[in-house]
Amino acid sequence: MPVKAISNYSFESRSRAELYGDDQLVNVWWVNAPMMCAAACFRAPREMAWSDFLAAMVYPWASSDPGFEASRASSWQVDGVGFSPDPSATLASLGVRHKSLVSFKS
Amino acid sequence: MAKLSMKERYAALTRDLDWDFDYVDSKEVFPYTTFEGIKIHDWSKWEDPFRLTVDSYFKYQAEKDRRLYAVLDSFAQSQGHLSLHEARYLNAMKLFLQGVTPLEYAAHRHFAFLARFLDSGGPRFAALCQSIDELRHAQTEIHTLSNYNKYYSGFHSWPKMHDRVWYLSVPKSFFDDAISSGPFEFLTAISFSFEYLLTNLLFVPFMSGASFNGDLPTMTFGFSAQSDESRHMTLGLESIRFLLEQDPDNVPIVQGWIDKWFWRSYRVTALVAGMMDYMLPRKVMSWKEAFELYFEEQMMGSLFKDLAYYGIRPPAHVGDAIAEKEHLSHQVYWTLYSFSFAAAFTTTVPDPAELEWLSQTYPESFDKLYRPRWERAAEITEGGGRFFFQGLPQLCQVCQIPMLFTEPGDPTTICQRHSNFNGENFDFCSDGCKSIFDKEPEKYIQAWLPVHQIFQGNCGGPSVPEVLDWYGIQEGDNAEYLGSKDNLNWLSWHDDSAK
Amino acid sequence: MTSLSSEASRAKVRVDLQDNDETAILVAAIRKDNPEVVVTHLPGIVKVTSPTELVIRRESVEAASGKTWDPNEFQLQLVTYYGHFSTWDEDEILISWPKH
Amino acid sequence: MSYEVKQQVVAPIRNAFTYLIERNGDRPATRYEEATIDLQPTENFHYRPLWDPAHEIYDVDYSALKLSDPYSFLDPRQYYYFPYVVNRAGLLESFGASLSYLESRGLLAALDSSWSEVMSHEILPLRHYEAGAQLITQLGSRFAYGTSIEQAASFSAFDRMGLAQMISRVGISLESGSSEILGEAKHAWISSPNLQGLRRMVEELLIEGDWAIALMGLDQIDRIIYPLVWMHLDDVAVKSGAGAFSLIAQHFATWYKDQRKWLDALIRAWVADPVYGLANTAILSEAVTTSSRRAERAVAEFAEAFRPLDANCPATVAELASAARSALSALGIEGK
Repeated sequence: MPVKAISNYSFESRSRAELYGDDQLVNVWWVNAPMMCAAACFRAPREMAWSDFLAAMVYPWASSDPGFEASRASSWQVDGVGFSPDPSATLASLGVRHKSLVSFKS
Repeated sequence: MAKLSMKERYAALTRDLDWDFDYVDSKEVFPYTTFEGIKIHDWSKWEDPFRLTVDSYFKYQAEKDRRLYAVLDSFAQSQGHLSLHEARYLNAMKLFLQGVTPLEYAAHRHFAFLARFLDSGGPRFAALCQSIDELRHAQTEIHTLSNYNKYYSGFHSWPKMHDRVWYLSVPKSFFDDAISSGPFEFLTAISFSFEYLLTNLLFVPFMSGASFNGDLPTMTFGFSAQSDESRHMTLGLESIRFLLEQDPDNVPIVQGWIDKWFWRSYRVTALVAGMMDYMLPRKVMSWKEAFELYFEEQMMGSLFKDLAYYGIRPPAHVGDAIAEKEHLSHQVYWTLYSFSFAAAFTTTVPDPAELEWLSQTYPESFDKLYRPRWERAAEITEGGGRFFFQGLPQLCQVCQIPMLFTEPGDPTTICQRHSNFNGENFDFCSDGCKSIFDKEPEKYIQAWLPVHQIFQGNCGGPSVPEVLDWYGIQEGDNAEYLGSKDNLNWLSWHDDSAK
Repeated sequence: MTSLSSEASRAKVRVDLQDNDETAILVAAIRKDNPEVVVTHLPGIVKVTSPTELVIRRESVEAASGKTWDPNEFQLQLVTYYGHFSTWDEDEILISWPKH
Repeated sequence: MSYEVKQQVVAPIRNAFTYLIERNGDRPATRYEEATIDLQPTENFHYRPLWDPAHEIYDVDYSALKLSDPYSFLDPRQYYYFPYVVNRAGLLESFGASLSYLESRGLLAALDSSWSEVMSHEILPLRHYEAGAQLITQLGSRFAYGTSIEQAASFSAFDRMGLAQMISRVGISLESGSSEILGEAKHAWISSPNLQGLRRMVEELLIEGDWAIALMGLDQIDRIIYPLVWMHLDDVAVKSGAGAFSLIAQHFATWYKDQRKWLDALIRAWVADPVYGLANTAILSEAVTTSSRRAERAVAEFAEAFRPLDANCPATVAELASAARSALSALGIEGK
């Protein structure tokens, strides 16, 4: 159902992919961590390697909780579908898109 | 000849001032009252029970303000701020000035829109009075809290903060949403859903809390503003009844607005829940108790039974709101604690007495789910650290709150909802927010989401200090309360040995 | 529908008033005309709850205070209410849920 | 937990809100400044209005008249809500006292027939003029950019509603408590030929979308009709023994002097603006040229009805219109 407006009402999304150039937004959710109140949002290059993404963004964030151990992160999913990422694969090639939700448990 | 009754006099002095235009088309004078699809057949059925005219308006409002400003002056002259229960209490008032005062101002501006564009003199006059009442509220709040600004952090840059800071986009986007809607939706949103359904949850327990924590000026402005609010609530209820009685085709439109605006308003009050249960050092009433009294008993118990006569059912997703009353304040305040490095207020681990109060007040949830987090946070503090969420959160596209809320029925799993529009993914904290988006995606894709804006480079720069500087946050405004400027000043201003 | 609305018309109504001397007089007048009200307190507030409806009569307030009283003055004490102002005229204020 | 307050004066850590310190230096701000400057949001609006997708929620383009710093205009009266309502409570109270006095002595009923005719069929219809003025001014309350301007417009709009009610109350008093005469007054507003120029101009200003241009149009009428009805006729009344009218008129004249203070200051600010001053002056000159001649004609037609009281009324209108043009000229606005 479209919005009811007095005249043509059409504006672009203020979060659309093109605003981020070669990068994109990626949401990361540590599913079973009560200390982490919400999933985090990162800006990452589409061509960033998975291992670099973890090392540069996900792990430093997860270390907000001093109990975080990188080696125990498992059950990875992207947008609800389980996957076993190749560390050298790029985010784009792994199917991580603009505003995808990457999740894990530990 | 008999003297005019109050009702006749009121009619002669308000709606009777209207006349039918002959030189211009009245649709051009009142161009905004048809596009929403609302059908009005007879404005003469509109009833304004207050029947206040300009002379009595000035008389009583002047009296209210004389009383209020006398309290403000004496509080300032006697250094009343030193008799607060604790400086920490003021964090609640910082959030109030940054988050609520600008909404009063926005209401002032947009009730002026109704006072110009509703096509009948009766409701226009009610909107006219409300418009300047709301200006009064903004100004009395500023004048009350200005005194604290001279001695405490976090109050100094509130208008800029309201336009920029992440957690303040929650109330700002809420009101922008209402203002950018048509006139009847605005009435349903603000006068009915916000003011009639939920405003008591914001003001009454909160102002009692102010009184209980030694903040006499805030209590005085709060109660004084609420007396105007009673008129505004009446406008809200009368508007809804009137719209429903005018045409059966209005019923589904109004129902859709009640569904949307109940949820939108309720999400804004999540900040209030955190304030009530955690930011007031001396507690008056818990969020849960206030919600049960002011919402479940009063609104669900009687109002919606009354509205059923018109074919209106309780708001969609109201069950989700009721189900999360055991959890809301804890989840919200934990989030504020986690992000207070980027806030213009400070937070701290509740002291043992507060933990005990929380445990007794929330026997179903606190000890099991939330006390352990505070114990971990306390351990981290004892180890010389401070727990913060070292990153930016995923935000809900509609309410703009970090996606902190849990699944209905499962308080251990964060609720994640998504929609695709024009090939782009959008995230939501709840079924309530997702359904709002799905009905008007063209509107909500425009949301200025603080996290996304930071990543686009629109908020002063990429690093946290640059963003905080752009927010107008100064050292001492943010992070941990214990050891903060306010805390240290407070201790130095009081005789510690007398404790 | 009938049963729901008649139930609604029996539902509670309430006024919250600022806790001060003038309110004490008002409450005395309210009690006289509404013997079934329950009066409770929160810091700064007096809550007056009626199981059915609540009427505030000018005559009674004037009798209690010994002064003339304009029902508009009620606004100076009123903090909030619950219900519906069915009447607000020169002689009385009635809060009730409407009877459809 | 209780603390004993040390016997000391705690020095403030700052004197004012940051945005006021940035503007004025670190000095305590007045309550007017605190209640006014920078209140209106200026950036990061979330959604475009469904009722006007071409604009932002607050937008400088709601008017052709602009200020590079909206707060270069400050209300010389320094009205924020509290002093405003206290002042107006005083105005309404003294108006009410005048009216009670007139009623108790039967002075309105005692007006001679030429005066009571003018009161009923010329003065009372002006309650609709004031009601229209409220709507016209209200547009600025919503759409002016910056709190200092919209606040003054908000109070002025509320004033116009108050003035409409004051005139209506005179009618109720004339009829000893009935509102029938107000019905006749409305009929006159709608159908008396001499009021149609005025009514037409008010109606047309209601469809002017630029709040500032609309307000300037209204002001061209005010500049003639206020001095004519509430000052010149007051003089006539005093001379002809119609003191009852004089007692009423003084309150309207008092209001108009107050209205002039903020509106003239706003015009001065528009003209003096370092960036937009020239453009503003050109726009104002054009708006004034269009509306001041029309206003003069409309008021002149209206004033025909005053001939039985004062044969010179038409000449007075021309003088007042000329004085209005001189006053605008002194502000930098030259009509053509």
